[in-house]
Amino acid sequence: MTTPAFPEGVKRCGNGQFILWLLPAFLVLLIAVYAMFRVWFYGLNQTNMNDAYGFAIWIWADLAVIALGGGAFFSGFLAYIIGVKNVKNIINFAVVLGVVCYTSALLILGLDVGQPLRGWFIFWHANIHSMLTEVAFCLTIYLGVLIVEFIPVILENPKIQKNRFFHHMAHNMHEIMAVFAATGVFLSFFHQGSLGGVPGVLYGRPFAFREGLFIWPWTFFLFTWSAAAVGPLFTATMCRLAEFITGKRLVKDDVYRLLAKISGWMLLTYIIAKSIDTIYWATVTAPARGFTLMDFYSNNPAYYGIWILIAEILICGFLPALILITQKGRENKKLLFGAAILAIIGLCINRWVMVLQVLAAPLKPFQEEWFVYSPAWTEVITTILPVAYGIILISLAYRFLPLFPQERELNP
Amino acid sequence: MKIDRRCFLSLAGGLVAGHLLSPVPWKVTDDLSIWTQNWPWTPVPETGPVTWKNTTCTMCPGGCGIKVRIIKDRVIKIEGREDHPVNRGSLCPLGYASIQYLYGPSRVKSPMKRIGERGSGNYEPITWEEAITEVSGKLGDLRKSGKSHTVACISGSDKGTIPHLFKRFLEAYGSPNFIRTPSAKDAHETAAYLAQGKKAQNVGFDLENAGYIVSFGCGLLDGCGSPGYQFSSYSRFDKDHTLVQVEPRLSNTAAKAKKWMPAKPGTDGALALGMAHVIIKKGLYNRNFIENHSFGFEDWTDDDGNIHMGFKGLVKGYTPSMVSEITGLAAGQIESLATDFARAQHPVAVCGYNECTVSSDIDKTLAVHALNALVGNINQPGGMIVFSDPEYNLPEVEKDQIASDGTAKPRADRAGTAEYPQTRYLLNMLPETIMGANGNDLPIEALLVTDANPVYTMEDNETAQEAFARIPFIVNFSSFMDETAQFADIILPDHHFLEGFRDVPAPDGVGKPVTSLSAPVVKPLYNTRNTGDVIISIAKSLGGTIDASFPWNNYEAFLKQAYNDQYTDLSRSGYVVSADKPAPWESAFANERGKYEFYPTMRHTAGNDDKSKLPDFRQVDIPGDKTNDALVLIPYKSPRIASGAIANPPFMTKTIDADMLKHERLFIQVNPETAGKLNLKQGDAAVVKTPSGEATVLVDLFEGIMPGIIAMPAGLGHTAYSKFIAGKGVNVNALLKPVFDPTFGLNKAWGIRASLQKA
Amino acid sequence: MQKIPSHTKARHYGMVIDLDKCTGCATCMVACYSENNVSFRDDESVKLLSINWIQVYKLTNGKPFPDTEVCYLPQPCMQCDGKDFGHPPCVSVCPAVATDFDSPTGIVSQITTRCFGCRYCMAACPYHSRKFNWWDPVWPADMQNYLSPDVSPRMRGVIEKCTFCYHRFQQARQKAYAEGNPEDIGEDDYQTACTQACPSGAITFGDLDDPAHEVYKLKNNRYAFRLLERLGTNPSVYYLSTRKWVHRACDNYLENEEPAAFANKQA
Amino acid sequence: MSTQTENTSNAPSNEPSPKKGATGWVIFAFFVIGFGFSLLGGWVGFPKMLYTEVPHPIDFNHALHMNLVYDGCNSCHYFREDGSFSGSPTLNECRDCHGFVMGINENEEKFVEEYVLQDKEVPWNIFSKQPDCVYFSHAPHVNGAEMDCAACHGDIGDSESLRSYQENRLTGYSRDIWGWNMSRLGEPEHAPRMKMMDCVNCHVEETDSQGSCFQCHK
Repeated sequence: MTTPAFPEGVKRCGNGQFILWLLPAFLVLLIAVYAMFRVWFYGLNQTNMNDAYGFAIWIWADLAVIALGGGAFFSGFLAYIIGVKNVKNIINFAVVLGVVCYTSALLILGLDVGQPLRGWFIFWHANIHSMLTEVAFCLTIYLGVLIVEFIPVILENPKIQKNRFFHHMAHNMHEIMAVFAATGVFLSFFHQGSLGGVPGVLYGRPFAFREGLFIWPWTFFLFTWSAAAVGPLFTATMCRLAEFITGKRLVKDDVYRLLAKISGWMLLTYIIAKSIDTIYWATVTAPARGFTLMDFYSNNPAYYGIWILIAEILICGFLPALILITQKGRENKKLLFGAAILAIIGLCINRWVMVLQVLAAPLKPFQEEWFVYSPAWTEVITTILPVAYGIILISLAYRFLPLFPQERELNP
Repeated sequence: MKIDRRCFLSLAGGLVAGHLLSPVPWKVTDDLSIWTQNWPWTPVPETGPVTWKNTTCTMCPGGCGIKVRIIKDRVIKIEGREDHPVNRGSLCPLGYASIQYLYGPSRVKSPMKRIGERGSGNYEPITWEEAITEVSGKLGDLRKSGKSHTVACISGSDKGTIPHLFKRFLEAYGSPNFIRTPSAKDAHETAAYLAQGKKAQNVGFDLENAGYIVSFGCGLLDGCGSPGYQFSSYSRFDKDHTLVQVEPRLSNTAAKAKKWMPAKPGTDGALALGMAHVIIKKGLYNRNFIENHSFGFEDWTDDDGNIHMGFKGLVKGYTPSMVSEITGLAAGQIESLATDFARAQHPVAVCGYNECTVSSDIDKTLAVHALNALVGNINQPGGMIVFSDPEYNLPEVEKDQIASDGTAKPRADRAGTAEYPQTRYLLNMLPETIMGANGNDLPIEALLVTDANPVYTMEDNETAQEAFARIPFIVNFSSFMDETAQFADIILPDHHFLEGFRDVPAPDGVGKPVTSLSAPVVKPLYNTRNTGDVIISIAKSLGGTIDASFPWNNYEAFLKQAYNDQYTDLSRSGYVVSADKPAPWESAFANERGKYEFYPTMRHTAGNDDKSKLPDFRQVDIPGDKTNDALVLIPYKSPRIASGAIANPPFMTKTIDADMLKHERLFIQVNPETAGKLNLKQGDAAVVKTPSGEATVLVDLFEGIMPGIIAMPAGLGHTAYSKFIAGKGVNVNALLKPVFDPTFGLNKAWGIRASLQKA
Repeated sequence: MQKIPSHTKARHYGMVIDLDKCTGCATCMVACYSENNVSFRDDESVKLLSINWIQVYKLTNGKPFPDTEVCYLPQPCMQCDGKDFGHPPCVSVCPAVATDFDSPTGIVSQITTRCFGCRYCMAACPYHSRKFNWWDPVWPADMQNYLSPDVSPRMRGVIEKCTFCYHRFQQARQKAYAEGNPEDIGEDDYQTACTQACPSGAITFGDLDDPAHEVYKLKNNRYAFRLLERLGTNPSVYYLSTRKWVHRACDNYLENEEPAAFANKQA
Repeated sequence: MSTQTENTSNAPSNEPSPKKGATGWVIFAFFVIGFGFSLLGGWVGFPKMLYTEVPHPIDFNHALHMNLVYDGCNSCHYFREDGSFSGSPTLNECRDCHGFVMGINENEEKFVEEYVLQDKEVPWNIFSKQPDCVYFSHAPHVNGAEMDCAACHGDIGDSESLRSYQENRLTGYSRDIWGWNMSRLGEPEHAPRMKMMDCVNCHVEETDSQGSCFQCHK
């Protein structure tokens, strides 16, 4: 008689097992929330940041998480605007992942300001020239869009579907989803770019500074492009991870291959552009300010060596791109996901370098020392928070919502 | 009518919608942000009418004029006074930061009586009446038992009316033991006495008019002497001015000097003699002065017909090549330095006043004075100026029998005794004397401490502390809870200098006889009293001739009488300059011959030959074992660290560089070459060991220090005051040990042998 | 950058610091703390957590004893004009207009009550002139009594920095208004606390565009240079030194490049 | 997650259960009740909660004093030599006349006994008190722009009694700063309100520029 809570025709584990699975994540979440409140209550002295490292691991986490969450916008773009039908099989999952990433990013941003109660000044007293303002606006609005995209998925829960109002609402929202997706794509192109603009406009920081097009530094376009390239790969990888954990097949392999192919070509074009950008910067932009490339990659606490450039561009750029554009690479699941993971690492390195190495490099020749920073536990745990929170939200979504239209077919 | 879930949902919707259309969320958000902009725990400074008042800073013996910005009754800021003859607008960081002492946590807010162990800082507040009764009761008892001479006073200065009151009190009370803490003054006044014949003279250098300054290790720009005076003179230097700095470490002064001459430490005297050699050989000396106003330049015959070697004969042996060997400087460099010096307009050679090394090598000082005499630059514009303290217009002290007997007793510090007849104060000798006596027969039964912090500033600090611990009764007049105050049985806190009167004569090293007045600019914040008033009260309560010797109702009345008709000027403009010009050569020299004696005939010597009277160069054998302690530790002065009786206020500690202090650890400067041999790297923890003690420090590699020498800043390692200075770094005095000159008793040690090992 | 009010004369305040004169005594730092209500903590030895509006750096030529030379470099906020007089690196990045370029004076403002502590400006500033209040300031004992009402004390979580003692300009302007000549603000009427405090007379302050002011002459000195000038920040603080190694230590040069003052000459 | 329970039920029915619920009108009525409650609470109750009436230490009769002094407001509220403005008079200025009780009224008696004789400054409530970060100078406004006192402070000089002072419980500032009207629409009740935008609007009108941040902040 009672309406089932689970999506139609799929199997889910027992409640006990489900709770047990979530327990560690909840534990991490709990500690992270404690750390969050410490930071809010006592202030940013609870972190290891200092006047040289005003931006640190949190900003990196923001940039990385938003770029990876970019899978949502680019899949949306492919599914709703280009009309690549097959992508629809993973779009719901991409949206959930996007919601996780974007809410986490906003939360961390809220944590990262010295005066959280004045945080709304960024909207009310906005400085339209600031990349951060652009980020805040687009991020907030796009999160709104994502939630709108997420709602119909929630509404598809059988229990909610029973309500006629919600049933119709879900139906109608599906109809207009393309409009939202388009809005989201537009916003996303912008804020991914703005995030790239954040370091790119810093003309006082020759390591980050890039020349560009009108008001937009090249990093603006590179960040968008890289997010579009790697975001779907992240979605695919997470989906594969979900398959591994549930022990079920959730999407058909051709979906993975399709995403991999698109991403592969995106990645290839991105990494070529990135290489050109790096070469131009190393031979024109930086020398004009008295720096050579190696000034930024040597004579410092080991971890900022030239290897970082090799890792980012060659090993985590060209290599996965080449794997993904070849059919053989895509056919082999291990190669495909290996390449995807490399690309994800490459993206994270890029975001790390553009925030932390920028601040680590000394500028005044009389201060030869590189600035060293290691995050405090409060920073680390709150950076892990999105993972724990993601596990919980995705598990709940997977359990109660029809995220994968192909699941029933694949697991008869 | 049916009410179901949807009704409640609808109600909630209505509530939310209405809420959003009401001012509540918006106004609360706005007001919350305004709340964060004005957090109740963020202070809001009160506004009011602004006034500026002039007074004089007394944080160090520099005597700088200051102007104080006051809003209502709050002191907001201190700045240098442009129209003051000492500092002419310049002021050091301590002067600026002294405002923090006025309101700071280390103030003693009322008279205190010790209830805990010595040094524990456990005190209970008492009333002034109780405090004065207790002190005068104790002093009265000692006097009655015939022990009046066992009362001593340690003062940071012997200039001005407050030290004068103490001296007067001891005289009426019956004790010879007024002791000034050691400083560069000791050597200068002794040298001036030996060469020029007048006791207790002030020796200053007219840096504002000097054209060529050779500084023998004098921290002119490192905060020594009168920083305001020295900085303001330096600020007026142009390209025609030359400053040459002689010292083994690239100090701030050396960095700013036109030429830095890194002579081996302790060889300054030889360099001065070497310069004299060149000047005499080239005939560049002032003939008028040498021929008409000096004695002992050439060899001379005494009344008994004995021929004595003159100064010229002495320096004959100090050829540039020989001096080069001693100092490590190139012979050519020494020669050109001497030539440039002698040929320059207004050349002056300065030494001493390097607050951190209170070494008082009398030979070196005499040699440097002789250099000034050679070029005829004594009491001349831009030269070495010698002048007396202002004379006070006061009635004679009335003495009863006890007072006469007591003052006639030998001093506890042995100064002025047959042993050390030419020295006035020898605080460094006191610990030894106290430790040597048995418990029933202590040379000091009661000690008064004013403007001094000997428990911190004395070398061989541990012994000094043990000695102070043996003194049964210590009274301290400090405004602040310093190390010595923590040893006291009774603290009778003085006002902060912005709250009370006091005169400031003869600032250290200043080349003109300026006396300034420190006058209150704010009402006393706490239950403190001017030390002058307290001494008068104690004298009054002791009664008899002591009372009769203090016929004033309060300190202000005493001050007015002391300065007599000068007081009006002093209080109106804040300072008086007692003479426009220093004494001319004709009347300057008060010895038998009325001449500057290159051969100090009055010098009381251990040996009997000429060389022991003439300022010959004698290598000081600094403490320590040459083989085990291969390095030499020297203290250095930083303008960012107050190293005298007063510790750093928080603002100054905030300016200390990261290569000087890291949390509670102090950095020791080591030449990279030396460090390489010791296998030490930048930032390594290391243990420095000297015959006096050891400390854990961090290594700072500094190219600007002579290999083999290691240097530590003076003024850290405090244990008292407040958490803003206590427990930071190491007190370098605890690692040093004095070496007493056999004839003068002064400490001659400029450093100490040490070892440095990785911790 | 905002419009200059119709009745206001445009000035361009700047500073020239003679490094050959500076002794590194830190009086400027202390005078600044006192003038601007700068807070302090019991451990100030970690300089990246220590609030200093002007900081004196120690430079060495790196040569071994006895050829070693030391130079001290006091560094306030450079009050950069940035590109086209009005776009300093920090101003355009602030998301909430908490810092702006004050066109009538050329001074970069910092409004701590508007700031919400995102620290983007700190990342943008190559000089580390911007300091963050990691803690709530505390003035122990009765020290609150010395706080000046001219400069508002800051609270935890905001950026603060040197303002060229703007309140002194406000006072000078107020006095000029009271005397009926609002535009009559002379060189002596407005000087920063550090300029006044420098006991060696190493700092000069005034209107860089006014030929009657001392700084106008000094900035055109052959040996005048600016810190990290090649980044294009266009600072309003000039330095003077006749020593080449000091010039080299204050900006980045490729191996074959020479500082401008020494470009055509052996030095 | 290998064990799985069978999802026993079939597809959810598309038809909502035919059970009778509340009618649309009733639901709407609930909405209106909620809406009205919030609206009323927000506009009427909230200001009462947010602001609290702070009594004046003593009442002051401006009109009476204006009749006795020669130079209008300037007699007691004057410019100092450095161009700064004195604000409220201090005891020293009042003492000239009120050195002892003149017996004019209870307020005067209270003033002399509780403040003058005890040498205690009166903690006046300042209607126009701005946050600490605001730098306001009277000189440019009075001397430069030739504004009347009343232009900002209203007709307080003619008042016989001090008007009510309400303090914002969150911010600690006078209600006059925000303006008495909760919506900030329409005319102010007593004197021009003084939030930042109020200053800015006037500056834009009068000088064609809102000015830079530092013009009015410290």
